Amino acid sequence: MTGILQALNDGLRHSLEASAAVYLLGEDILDPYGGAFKVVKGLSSDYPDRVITTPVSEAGIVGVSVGMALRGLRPVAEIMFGDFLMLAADQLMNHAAKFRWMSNDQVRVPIVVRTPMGGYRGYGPTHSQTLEKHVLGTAGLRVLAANTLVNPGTVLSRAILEDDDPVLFVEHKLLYPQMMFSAGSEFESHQLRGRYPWSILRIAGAPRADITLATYGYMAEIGREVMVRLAYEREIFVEMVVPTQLSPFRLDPLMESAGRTGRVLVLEEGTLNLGWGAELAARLLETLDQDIQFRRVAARNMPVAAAAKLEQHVLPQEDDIFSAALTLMKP
Amino acid sequence: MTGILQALNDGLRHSLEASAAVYLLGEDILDPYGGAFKVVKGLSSDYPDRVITTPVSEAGIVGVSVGMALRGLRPVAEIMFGDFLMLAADQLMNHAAKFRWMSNDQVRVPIVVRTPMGGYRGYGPTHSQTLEKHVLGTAGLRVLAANTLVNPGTVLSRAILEDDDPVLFVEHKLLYPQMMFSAGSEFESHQLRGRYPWSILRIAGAPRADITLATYGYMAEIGREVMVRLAYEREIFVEMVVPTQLSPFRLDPLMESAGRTGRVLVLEEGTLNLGWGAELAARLLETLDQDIQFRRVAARNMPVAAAAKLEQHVLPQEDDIFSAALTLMKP
Amino acid sequence: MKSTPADSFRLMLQIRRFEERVLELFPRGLFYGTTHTYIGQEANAVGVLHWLEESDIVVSNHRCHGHFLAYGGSMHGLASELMGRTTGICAGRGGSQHIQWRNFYANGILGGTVPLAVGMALAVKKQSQGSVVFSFMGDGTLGEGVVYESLNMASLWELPVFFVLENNRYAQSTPIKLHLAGEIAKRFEAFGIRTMHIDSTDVDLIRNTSEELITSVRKAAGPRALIIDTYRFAPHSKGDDVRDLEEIEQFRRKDPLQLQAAKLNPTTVEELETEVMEQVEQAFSTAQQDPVADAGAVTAAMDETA
Amino acid sequence: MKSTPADSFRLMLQIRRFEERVLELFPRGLFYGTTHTYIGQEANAVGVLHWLEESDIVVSNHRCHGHFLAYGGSMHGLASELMGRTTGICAGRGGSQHIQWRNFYANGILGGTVPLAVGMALAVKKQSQGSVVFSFMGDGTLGEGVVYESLNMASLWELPVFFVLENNRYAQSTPIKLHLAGEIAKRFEAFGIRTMHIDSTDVDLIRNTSEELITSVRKAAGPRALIIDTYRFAPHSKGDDVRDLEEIEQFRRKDPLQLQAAKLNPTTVEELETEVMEQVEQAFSTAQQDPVADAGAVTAAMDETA
Ligand SMILES: Cc1ncc(C[n+]2csc(CCOP(=O)(O)OP(=O)(O)O)c2C)c(N)n1
Ligand SMILES: Cc1ncc(C[n+]2csc(CCOP(=O)(O)OP(=O)(O)O)c2C)c(N)n1
Ligand SMILES: [Mg+2]
Ligand SMILES: [Mg+2]
Repeated sequence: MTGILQALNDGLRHSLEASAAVYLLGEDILDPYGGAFKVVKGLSSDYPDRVITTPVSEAGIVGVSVGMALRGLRPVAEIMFGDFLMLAADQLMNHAAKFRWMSNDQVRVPIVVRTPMGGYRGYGPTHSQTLEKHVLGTAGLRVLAANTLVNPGTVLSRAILEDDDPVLFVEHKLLYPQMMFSAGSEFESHQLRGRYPWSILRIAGAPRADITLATYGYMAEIGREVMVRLAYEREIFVEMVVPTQLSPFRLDPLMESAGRTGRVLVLEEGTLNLGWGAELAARLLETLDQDIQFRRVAARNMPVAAAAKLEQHVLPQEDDIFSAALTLMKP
Repeated sequence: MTGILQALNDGLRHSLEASAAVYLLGEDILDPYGGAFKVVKGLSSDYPDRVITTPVSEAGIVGVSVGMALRGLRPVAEIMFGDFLMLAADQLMNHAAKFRWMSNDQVRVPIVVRTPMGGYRGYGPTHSQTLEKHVLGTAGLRVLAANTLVNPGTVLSRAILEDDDPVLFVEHKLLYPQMMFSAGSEFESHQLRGRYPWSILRIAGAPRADITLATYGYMAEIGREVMVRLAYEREIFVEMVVPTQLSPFRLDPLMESAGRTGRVLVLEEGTLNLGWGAELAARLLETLDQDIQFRRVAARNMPVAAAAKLEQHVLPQEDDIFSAALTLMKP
Repeated sequence: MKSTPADSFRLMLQIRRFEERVLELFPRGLFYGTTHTYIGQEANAVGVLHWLEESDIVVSNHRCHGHFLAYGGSMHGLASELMGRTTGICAGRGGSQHIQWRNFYANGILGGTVPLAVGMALAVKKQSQGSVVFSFMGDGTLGEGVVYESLNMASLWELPVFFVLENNRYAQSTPIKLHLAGEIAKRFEAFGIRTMHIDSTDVDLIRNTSEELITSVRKAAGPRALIIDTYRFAPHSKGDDVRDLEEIEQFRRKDPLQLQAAKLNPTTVEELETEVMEQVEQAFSTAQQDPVADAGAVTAAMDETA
Repeated sequence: MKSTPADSFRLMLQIRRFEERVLELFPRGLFYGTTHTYIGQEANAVGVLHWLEESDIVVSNHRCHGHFLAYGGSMHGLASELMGRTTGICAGRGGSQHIQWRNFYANGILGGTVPLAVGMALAVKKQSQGSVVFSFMGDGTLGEGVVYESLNMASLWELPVFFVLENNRYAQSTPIKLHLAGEIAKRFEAFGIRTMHIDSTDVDLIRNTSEELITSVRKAAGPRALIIDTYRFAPHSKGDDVRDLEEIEQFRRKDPLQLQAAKLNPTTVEELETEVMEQVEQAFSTAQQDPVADAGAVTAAMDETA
């Protein structure tokens, strides 16, 4: 079984190996340190010319990457914490995402910006956020989120090697120590093909699902726990539908699942308002004729506190999801 | 009749007059130039010590404003074009919006950041955007949008003088030359009280509305035109519901209207995906029991082109809204 | 040396007449949007880009027409872009501030293009291409933080980038004394970047001064910067000028075109005037007859498939 | 002069023992999250903040414990904050990097606090308050663009801000030669800010060197900067140290506490050790018994009414 940290590291290594155009940039990414979360560990030793440690300059790092990409390279930038992404927001939105289209398709910007979002670690208000919702829906920028259901190393190397558009690749601090999911006897797992595959997870041998659980990234780990509890404690069967690509929004598998179950539970770690699931709601309302029960579980509308119990209060917990599912089942 | 530019200028002047704590900061805001869009014209002559022209440093301007606010002042920062807001995104999200809560409410950050969004002027991809959707749903940050239905000068001066939380105040380049709306004989207009009032607009003497038009800011101008066309050409009656506050999301008047009409048409100038209206969709799905027909009209998922016809293709037009309304009415 | 004094004059004149035409046509509704003309600053781009080699890269800013024409861009392509024609360099998508052609790039976000230039220089260095990246910016752009992030990396990694700082003494309406503290040259030197500073509108002097700096950059000696004190004669964009008329008049006495014309035979000057006026006419009239860019050729901002 | 050499020693010792306690308790699970200790750099905050007056303001960063204690913050309040107790300075909301108390402010976004400090200095100046704003940052933070936007405004507007650049020669794991080009002092001087640079861990020297600079700031002469070459003895945060052991050892020979202890009577040193150890014990044991911060006292991030 592969761990996620290793899978990501493998994905980067594979990319460096496969193409001389691939470069890694980021703060503190040289060995022996190997990056704050060790995702790039070992790579600077093996590719010293193509792993470039940078000053503490998030906007600059992304801007430099865009420049490299415009000149034929395929840079991968690491932003140490997702919380710092907003420092590079202008570079992402007004440069990376625009050059292709505004140049009348004369150029491409194949960069990947990797960054770990997320809390549950007590790092406090500026080191625990889930901020990707703020860049979703940007024309010209793809946003992916790693999860354990689809090898994130494979996804990452596809984004690096095959995708000619800029990609924000969202990781999660708590994903790193996880193992790749294997369905075992408890689950049935199903992947939809594509460069950035979807996963659909069901309890093995379960009847038709009652609820569609729409979630992504690390939240799928929590979602999985709750699926089991709901099945065994309440005989409520959940179908968890997990995209790898968050933006552009291509939500067909979710719409289909929602059509089957009639109930949608969205789970997100960011604050609730105008999160990824809101676009799902809009699409459901726009396109489905049938009645849909819909609930969201997400962070409370406040910063992520440092203290354990407070952080717990702010971020979504298993119990919140469990009760939301029960509410959804009420006639 | 007051023009919007004048109303905003009056609101700033009133604020400067009312409180010695009020300061204006921004690029090129001194007389005789008076700011790129002239909103601050005349104020530096009358309040030379409190109108401070800055270097071209958007992040710095917002950061300096946060610092001033933390020390008891009430700064108002102008970002010349809304397109440049992302340069200050970190200051808005990780500083302005967080200090109050993360200090355990020991401090407040009463800043107002004003900026004109919007296209229809041929300014091209980096000077025509509607980017506020990217900061909506930020805990601790209020986002307001000026419109002609509620005196934007009054709203602005309330934000400056009365609001102790950080406010992003969204203007629009095409709003400046508009006149304050007056209902005349054609419309019935209705305001909901509050610091940041809602407006509800109906065609005078119209029967029960068929459609709720949910929109804000400059789009309400276009919405109004379409209301008239729909009423006179098709006898379709629209109730336009316009919030001044976009975030935090307090959508009750919209939910009520939607409950009455059963049909919601969202109109936004930004790109469609995960725009303001998506949160409305989520709330509708979460809370309304009845069947709702829902459509959104927004910019296409691409940058705003410079060329007139291309820009027109990208940005929402009257006809798009008109046809969306017709679609909504289909049984 | 590629060009004679007459060549430089011709190029400056092309820029000048082109830009004058733009300002003249704007009120007539032939364009849409806005523009920032290069009138008065022609000697900078023409002088510096004299040393341009085929594989070199130019990263420009909002005031890009002059850079573009000096780079070798076509007047017709630019005129079409401004008029929103399908024949525009970016088929009307970009407009005045957002142009891209061969190794020429511009964007309307001040400062935002400077890290791009540094990244391009990194690509050049890593691929051992020996090209020089020319990065143009104005005095006002020194307000943007990302510029310093870029200078640091350029110097730290000894990248082949040549920073050209056109100090026209204003950021939009704001005189330099109200937006810039300290000395411009030191802003670059603080990052270990060798910098020269000249106050001149003489294209030959600018060309000669930049030669040695550009040669060092090309020899992989790391970044260099040239600060050129200059002046724009026209408004910041269209009609928004609040500068002192006497000040403008004074600087007009150092008009780079007049300086250069004085070095030439008056008949040559006259001939060049005629030649260039025709070219400009031709560019705009052709552009005006070109098809208007419309939704027909619109593509997606990206590959949307998942 | 407010303090004796023994006072400075005591304060440095408080910081040292407090921080050692933090590092010791971390693996025992008493805290949650992360921390950045000030061990080795104590002389900076203690030396510089010697000149602190009541209405002065301190703007700190991720490595804020030492600044906070030197500012006069309580060990108990800080220990409680780190342990997530209701008695924490911010009742557990902020944690190690985000503390706020009286005129002391910190945030965990590198560089982001520098414009805040400048804005505070602008408020001071406009309100004629005569206070000094102390703005602390590290060498690595010079990578952030907003720092330069801030230096420019501070200098342009002649604001009463004193920049203290603690150069501990590393940004996290990255040695300065890999993250910084040119010279640190010039980064400030480029903006017309008078700057001094010392390489010392002697608290008395730091105090004396900063006196004149701070006095000028207080006299409204505009911003000043002091660069202090220093070293941290402990890891960047908890266990993440990849520096050369010999290098650490070498710098340990210039331990500011030892330097200062050598100036004191050994009995005084011993007495102070006992006194401080007790204070630290007390702070942590009280904190540990304080109520755990939970959802009970949670308020909204803002007034949500429309
Ligand atoms: C990020 C950003 N902020 C502000 C502007 C608006 N703006 C356009 S040009 C300009 C002044 C630029 O001054 P300078 O860099 O000296 O160039 P110049 O116009 O003098 O050539 C400003 C403020 C912008 N385009 N981008
Ligand atoms: C904007 C931002 N980028 C990156 C980080 C992660 N980070 C925390 S401390 C640090 C190194 C800071 O170096 P320096 O400024 O020299 O301070 P020191 O830690 O040495 O005291 C980094 C990169 C951060 N907190 N904020
Ligand atoms: Mg200028
Ligand atoms: Mg350091």
